[in-house]
Amino acid sequence: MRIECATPRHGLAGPVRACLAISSDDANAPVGSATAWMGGAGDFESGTLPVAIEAVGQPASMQADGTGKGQDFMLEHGTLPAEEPPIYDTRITLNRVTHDVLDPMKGRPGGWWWGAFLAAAGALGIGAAIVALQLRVGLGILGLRRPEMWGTYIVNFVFWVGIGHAGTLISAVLFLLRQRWRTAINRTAEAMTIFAVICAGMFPLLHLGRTLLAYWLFPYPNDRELWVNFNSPLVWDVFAVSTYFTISLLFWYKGLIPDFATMRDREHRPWVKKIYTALSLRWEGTASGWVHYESSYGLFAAIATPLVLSVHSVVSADFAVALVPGWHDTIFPPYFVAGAIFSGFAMVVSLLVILRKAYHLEQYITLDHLELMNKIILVTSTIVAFAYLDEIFMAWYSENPYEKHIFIWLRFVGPYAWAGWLAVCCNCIVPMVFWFRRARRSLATMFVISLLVNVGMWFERYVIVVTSLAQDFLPSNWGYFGPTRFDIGILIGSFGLFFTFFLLFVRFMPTLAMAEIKAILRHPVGGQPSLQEKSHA
Amino acid sequence: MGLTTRAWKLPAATVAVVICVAIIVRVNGNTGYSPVQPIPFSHQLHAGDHHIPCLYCHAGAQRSPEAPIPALNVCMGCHAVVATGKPDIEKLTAAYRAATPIQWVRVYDLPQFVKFNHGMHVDAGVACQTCHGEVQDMTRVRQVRQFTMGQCMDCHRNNNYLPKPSEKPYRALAHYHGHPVNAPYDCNICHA
Amino acid sequence: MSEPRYWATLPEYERDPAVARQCEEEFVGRSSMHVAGVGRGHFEFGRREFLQWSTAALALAATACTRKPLEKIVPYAQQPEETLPGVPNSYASTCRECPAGCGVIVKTLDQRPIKLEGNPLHPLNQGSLCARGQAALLNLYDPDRIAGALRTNRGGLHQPLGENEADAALMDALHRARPGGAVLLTGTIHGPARIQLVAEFVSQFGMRHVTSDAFNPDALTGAQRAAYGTAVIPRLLLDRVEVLVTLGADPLGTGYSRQEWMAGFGRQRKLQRRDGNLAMSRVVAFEPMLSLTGINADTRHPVHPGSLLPLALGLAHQMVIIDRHSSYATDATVASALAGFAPDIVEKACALPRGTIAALVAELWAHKGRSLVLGGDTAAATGTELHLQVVTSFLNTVLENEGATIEATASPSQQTQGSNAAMLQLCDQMQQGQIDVLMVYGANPAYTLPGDADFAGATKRVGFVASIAERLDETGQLADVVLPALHAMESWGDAEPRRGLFCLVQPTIEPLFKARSFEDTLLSLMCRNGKTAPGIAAAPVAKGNLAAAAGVPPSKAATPTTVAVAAPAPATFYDYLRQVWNGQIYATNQLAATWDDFWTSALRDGLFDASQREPGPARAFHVAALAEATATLSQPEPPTGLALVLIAQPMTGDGSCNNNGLLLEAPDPISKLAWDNTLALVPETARNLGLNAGDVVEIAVGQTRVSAPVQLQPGVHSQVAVLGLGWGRTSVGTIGNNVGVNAYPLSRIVGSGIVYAGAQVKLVRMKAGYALASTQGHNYLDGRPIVREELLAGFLQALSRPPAPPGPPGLTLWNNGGPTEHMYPGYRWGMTIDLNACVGCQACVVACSVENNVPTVGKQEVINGREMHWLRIDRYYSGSPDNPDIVQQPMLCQNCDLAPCESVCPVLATVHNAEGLNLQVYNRCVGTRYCSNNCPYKVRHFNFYDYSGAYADGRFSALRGSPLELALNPQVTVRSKGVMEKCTFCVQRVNAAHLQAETLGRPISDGDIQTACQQTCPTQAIVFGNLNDPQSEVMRMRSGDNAVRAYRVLEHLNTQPTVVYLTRIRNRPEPLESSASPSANQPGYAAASGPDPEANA
Amino acid sequence: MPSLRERPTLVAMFDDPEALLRAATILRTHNYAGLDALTPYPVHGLPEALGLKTSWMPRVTKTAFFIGAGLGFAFQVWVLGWTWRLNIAGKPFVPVPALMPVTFESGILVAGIATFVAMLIAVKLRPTTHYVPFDLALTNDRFALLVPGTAAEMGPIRALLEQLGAAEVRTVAN
Repeated sequence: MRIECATPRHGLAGPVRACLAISSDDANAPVGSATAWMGGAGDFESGTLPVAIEAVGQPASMQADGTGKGQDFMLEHGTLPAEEPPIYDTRITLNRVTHDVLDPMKGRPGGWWWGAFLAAAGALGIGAAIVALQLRVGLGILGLRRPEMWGTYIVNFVFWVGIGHAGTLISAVLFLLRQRWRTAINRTAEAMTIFAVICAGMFPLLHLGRTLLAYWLFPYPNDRELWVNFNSPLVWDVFAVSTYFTISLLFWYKGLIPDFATMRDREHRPWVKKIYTALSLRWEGTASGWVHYESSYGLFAAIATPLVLSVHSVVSADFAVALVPGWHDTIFPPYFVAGAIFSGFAMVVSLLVILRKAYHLEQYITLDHLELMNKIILVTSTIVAFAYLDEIFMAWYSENPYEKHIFIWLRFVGPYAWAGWLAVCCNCIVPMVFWFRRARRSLATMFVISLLVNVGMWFERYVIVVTSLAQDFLPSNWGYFGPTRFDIGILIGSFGLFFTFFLLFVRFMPTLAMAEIKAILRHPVGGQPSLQEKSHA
Repeated sequence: MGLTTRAWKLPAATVAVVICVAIIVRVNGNTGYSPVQPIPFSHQLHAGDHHIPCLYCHAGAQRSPEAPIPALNVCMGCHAVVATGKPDIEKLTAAYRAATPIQWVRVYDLPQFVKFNHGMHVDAGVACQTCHGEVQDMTRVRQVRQFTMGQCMDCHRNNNYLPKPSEKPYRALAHYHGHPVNAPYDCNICHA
Repeated sequence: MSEPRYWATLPEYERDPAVARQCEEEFVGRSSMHVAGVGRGHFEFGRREFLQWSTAALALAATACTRKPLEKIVPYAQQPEETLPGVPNSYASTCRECPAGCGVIVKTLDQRPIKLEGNPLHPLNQGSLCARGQAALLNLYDPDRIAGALRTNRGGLHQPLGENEADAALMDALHRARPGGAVLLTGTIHGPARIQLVAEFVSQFGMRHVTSDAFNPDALTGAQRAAYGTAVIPRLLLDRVEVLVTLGADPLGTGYSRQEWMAGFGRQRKLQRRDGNLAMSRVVAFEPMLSLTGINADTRHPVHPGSLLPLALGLAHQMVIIDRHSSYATDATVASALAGFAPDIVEKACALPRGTIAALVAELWAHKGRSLVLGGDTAAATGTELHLQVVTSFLNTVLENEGATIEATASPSQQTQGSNAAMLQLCDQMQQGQIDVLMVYGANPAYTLPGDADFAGATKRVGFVASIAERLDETGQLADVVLPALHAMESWGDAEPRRGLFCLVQPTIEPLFKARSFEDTLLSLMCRNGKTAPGIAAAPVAKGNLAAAAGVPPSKAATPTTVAVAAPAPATFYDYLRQVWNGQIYATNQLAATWDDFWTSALRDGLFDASQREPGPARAFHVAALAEATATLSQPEPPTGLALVLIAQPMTGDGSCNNNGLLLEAPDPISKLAWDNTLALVPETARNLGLNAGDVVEIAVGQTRVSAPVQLQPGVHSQVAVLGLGWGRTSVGTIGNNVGVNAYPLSRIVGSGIVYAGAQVKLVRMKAGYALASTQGHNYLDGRPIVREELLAGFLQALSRPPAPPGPPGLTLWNNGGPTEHMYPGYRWGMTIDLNACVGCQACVVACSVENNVPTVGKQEVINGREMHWLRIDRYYSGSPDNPDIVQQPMLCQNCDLAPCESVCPVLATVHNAEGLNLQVYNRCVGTRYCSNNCPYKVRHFNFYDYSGAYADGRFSALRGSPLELALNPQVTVRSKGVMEKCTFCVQRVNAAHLQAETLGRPISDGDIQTACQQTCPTQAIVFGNLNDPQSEVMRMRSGDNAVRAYRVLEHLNTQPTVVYLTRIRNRPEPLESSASPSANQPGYAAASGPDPEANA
Repeated sequence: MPSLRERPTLVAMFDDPEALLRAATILRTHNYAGLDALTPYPVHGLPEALGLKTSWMPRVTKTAFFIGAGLGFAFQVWVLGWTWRLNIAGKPFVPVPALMPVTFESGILVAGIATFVAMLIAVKLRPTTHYVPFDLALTNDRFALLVPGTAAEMGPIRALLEQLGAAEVRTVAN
């Protein structure tokens, strides 16, 4: 490896800032492999490595399109390409980041926090009570019936898994796609993933007739010498969701380690300090440690990306593998993944709009960031709309009476038309408002739309799960699913669980990835800004 | 520096204890169970010393899914004249005269969803001792084997009753590792 | 032969009230284990447990802390020779759920009946059994049966009464009665011993015997007397009928010998070679309601009840006057009688298409001697039903059916003997205070009589009313004393359903409750009276166990009372029965066998058949009867207004067995509604009246008002409202009380008869939104090729054409070995179902439930869509709702070779076995329910609650801790909460056949395994067998002429079911209205298919 | 890799990452080896400036993925095709397409866990309840350059570092 240290060509005043563009094979292997997963775009030849240390603000020396020649793939923790606008206000100092993120956690929580927490815990209590009742008397308390043996539990499962996807997408896919603005939202989004996957993972277990035997779904050595059926998409689910949860948790925790170290070093209460000391795992911040840390971060991003795509594909296989008209559909995996991104981003927007206000994080979670997210919502909305149209077209074009009955008649004309049209309105029509820039940048608008999107996506799953089962092949079997109050209560309970976790998270953990933000802060030319004090001054 | 030992040890010890308990409970099954019976009937004396065949008393085992405990009249077949003076035999005789059945304590137990058929196994030449242990050496019957599905399966796979060449195989031959076996391992054989 | 003495080993069993309490405790303790999902949590009343029944509860309570649940094994003290614990024994007996007298085989395990099956040797039911017979097991174990005599004080305080006190009270009343003032009212009784006993009893006490059932054949017997001179119940030979015309009659659903008739009907419905040509019978129904016969008819015409008689006369007119058939064409009396009923007038009045009558007559005449015209039943009971019966008798005589397909001289039926006239006369006498003592047995006039009869009021003027019944019924509520009776499976008895066919009833279980049989009660009263029955005193008095069999504990029997001091020891009916059979049957039939051999063989077979199978000679028709029938009748006129038609329904019949969850939950074959009777209106009429499904209307006939929910029933005549009888019991038991509405009060007394049909009715809408429990979601096929139907002519054409070339082979992902890895080299089980033969009687549904411990779930759960029937009968309409064509399809697990349920089960709870069976392993199931979702036939059922126990609804078959638990089949696992279950092709029977075959050292032969549904099917529409054996019935049925008919449901899904259906052939000249036919595999899709117009909200 | 607590080390504190980077680069050109730094975030270019080797993490992940996937596939084949061959829906005993999801997921699971554990090992992370950092600000906004050396070398280096803009230079002697 050759390192070239160049003095500024243009003799700028002030300290020299270095920009290293590295494209060594070793250093970029994770990124390279990750990009290969994304479609084989990157093919990194090993070779000697030109290292250029150049002055900041020299446009000509940078690859403007960011794709060229395998360079510049580890920009996560590098300085910005000169032509890109800074992600954050250039006046923000390192110390201020620490303060801005950690100060809201100091002292007693405010009234809003307690109010929200009690509401969430109350909802969770409702859910827990219903679960207890259900375990005692049976699943009969729900609206399930023959033919609709799956109902709101599976709807909730798919819904929450979908919500969970946004976090991984933001932390992994946007990382691989070099979207630096993700640093503003990735911590919250990842936390959301964890909690959403917990909510999601609960439902397949609760919806078992014999929940206490749920461990039979895992292939563990047993005295029956009987394993599991690897043909079943439910076993795939077990593997996919548990892998997803594990990887997401590790990824999230990994990101938290340096921030826990920061918190450890700022904490004075001894027992709290002990906790953060334990959580930060003796993190020192050595440059050699950062090398491994960053490398494994990229590797996690690289494995999480195909994982996140596979998880929702597997979830969609629960349906697509079955022969039920309305489920048996090859479009399901991409359709489900797009829907998951759609609803997940909507959920992130809903949460961030509140969080940035409550924690005064407007400087970090800027309108620009939210607008970018709204654009993604808009894109995925059109994908979802395309999937709807595709389903309807295929049903019509195939002349299959069973498919036509479900996709056209039942969902849009028959007894479930209300749900079908609700999903279409919320998922395909309402997000079209985001074609207007003003709407994308209006907090109130995006908040309302993001909520509607999630309502719509819940009902989209309702339409998929419930209507397809309602009127399948033999007319004698047909039935109509009506959720009972327990069905609704358990949904409320799952939101309670989610928000209970989330509120605890914002209270005890850094809501922004401090180290990552610091790494891409762009200081104004001319040294440290004057408006901020140094922490040790 | 580093980890205080206690922080690791406590959870580790807990996990270990849980695993041990689970293993003991699971592996043990009910083996060793040997309840006191209302009349201290000794298999050692009858089946061991006197060489009375099992099926002499448990005759139903050949024809019935169950291996019925003999009725009192079977006992009295001998004990009307044999050892009549012993207190336990007097108890037996009194029960027989009063037509009051003896309430034996069950040793071997299978759940309701397991439909084990004694007749089939006796027919196939499986010795009673295969499952029940060396009963002829027991003064009080004791469970010696676990009755788990894995145990059944092992036997069905490894110790098959193979039909004699002259016999026609009556049941569809299942295949296990390419070898035809006669002891079936279809689920419905035990779980109907 | 079974004698109850074996029960001496468990003397305390039913007598100890503590047992019931312990059962309750046991249930509580075990149910928590259910929740924990521990496999041992199933309450097992299994092969082992029965012997410890009395001790297990105690043991559990005593050992709550021990490591293992302590259980006891209680062997016999003295083991009976014929029994072996765990090995079932079967006994032949006779069913007494209705008076039809079908033979049954009672399968007992460890001395308790667990299943009833038809006796294949019995000439009536020929091995089949109806739904009510199948459900009889639950009547035996019904916990609401009375446990001893009661002093009821006319509906006031019920207090237990010693048997002797009850006997004494009754005896006292009988002694004090005026001559002729004591009446014994019974339902139909036949059987030589029982008849003789009743006769002796009646004569000894100077009583009068009145026979009355819920439905009495007054019209039939009256017409027989008028037409042929003697009042007999004719025997119908439906197995010889090629053209069947019904005028309001429902021989399959409610006929007095419906099992016999269904068997014959089914035989003729199957496609068969007749003189070298493929043929089947033709059925034409004219009826105001939709009956079981009607839904099986090839051609059906909704007709107002008042038009049935003119229609019959129109047929006669066409046949005799116009077509000049038979010698009656020249008979002047006939000519004048039929003059006013020219077919065109009749057709106009009945709103029938022109030419209907002429065409039908031509068909009938072409099949003379092989046809049958049936009229009558309650739907025709407008007051002129006797005339209708006369005219149909005339038609049958003209068609030379008399003596060919209908006979009354050789061995006429004795299956229905009651009389409305006699009953109503008795009511009058009661009202006038002429009756001092009324003993009621086997009848429930307080429930079944019309409101006008005011039976309750009449009993107030009777000095002493005694009811002898299994339960405290409506009549018992009005009585002074209720004496318990025994179920047929607990008592000795006999039956003679047709002359010369002697059947035995033998006990198969010790009486569950402290009770004695009706016959023993009569004997006991006679003995108490100081006189014994002739010849009985000499009979050896049974000791001990036999006394117990009669329900008289020896200690009690010896208790001296003021009356009983001088009484000799009571003889039992068992001795009496042997005596009578010896004297009347054995002695008169000049048999070579000894008496003991004769008796043993009769007991083994359940019957001694001295009847004549061939019909006797034809009787001469008295034409004066025809003249009389038309004397009061004017020109037919179109009906006006809305007429009420009360009908009996196939599942519940007269309502006597209504405390039976199986019967109440098995849906009505026509409406597919369970747990209710409804006012059925055709949708258009309902619309005109402003009524919707689920509206509750007040039905007013005269001064009587009854409220019932409305149901929209296609096919009902537009001017008719139909209501089922036999519901709304108020005193039958906890399960059946207040289920449905009692329609009997809406019937009216006209003259000496009861009118069930034709009354003008006013409907007033009371409220809406009554939830009806329908087991079928949608009633139309919407063009889906699920039930295939074809016209006979079209089918014959198709048969002559070369078969269509097979389509392209299906593509599969699994080419790497694929299905070839799974050969089924030995046996391979499958089923063939002939849709032509299936009449939809639901016997299979109930049989399946009994055999496989399928729980009943109660009305609310049926509404919730959770009924558990492993086998159901799908019924679809096609064509106009005014008169739809109807097809039915038994739908059960198709045991697909490529079963979609199996690939999705995560825990391998459902897999294939080496014989092609799709297994369901309950104890492995964790309840993901994915299998049900992926089942295109939706034949999998989930235990949403602990259905096999009891839950809050109270209508579940509250098994635990009640005697109902004894009805469970220990050979089939009882499923716990949260477990999926489905039809297993009666895998326990397959296993049993394997055991038997291996024991005998031979392969399983065809017919060794009969599934429960197949076994009980009266028409043999269902056949199960080995698909690897081309000679097996199941394969022969789907080959040959039927190969073209064979199809699998949803074949395009490539699930490869092993159940094959045979296309329903409709024997009708006109084209079909439905579009579902094999020629159109993917018929045009009806995009506008909405929810049913008659969907029950 | 030098550690603050193993050898006598000179610690130069910087307020500015650029100064740190420049100091490191220059020290490297002066052939100082074993340099390390303590930073609150990964300063871009620093590993190269310090002469640190690239991470061996990718090899762990790659290997672990293939081991995991291989074991997952083999396990499924063993379960369905070997231990107990059950006829499931008439499919082949080893339905290869149906085994792919679990194969993939087990690969990912093993790869992820292995990567995480490898990172813990490589960075020497482990849970502890007591830890005294060198300087509290090093996880916030200060940067330290660690220069190992003997006592004799300390003087010149210290001077050089101060010249290169270190705000403070300390010696850690242990």
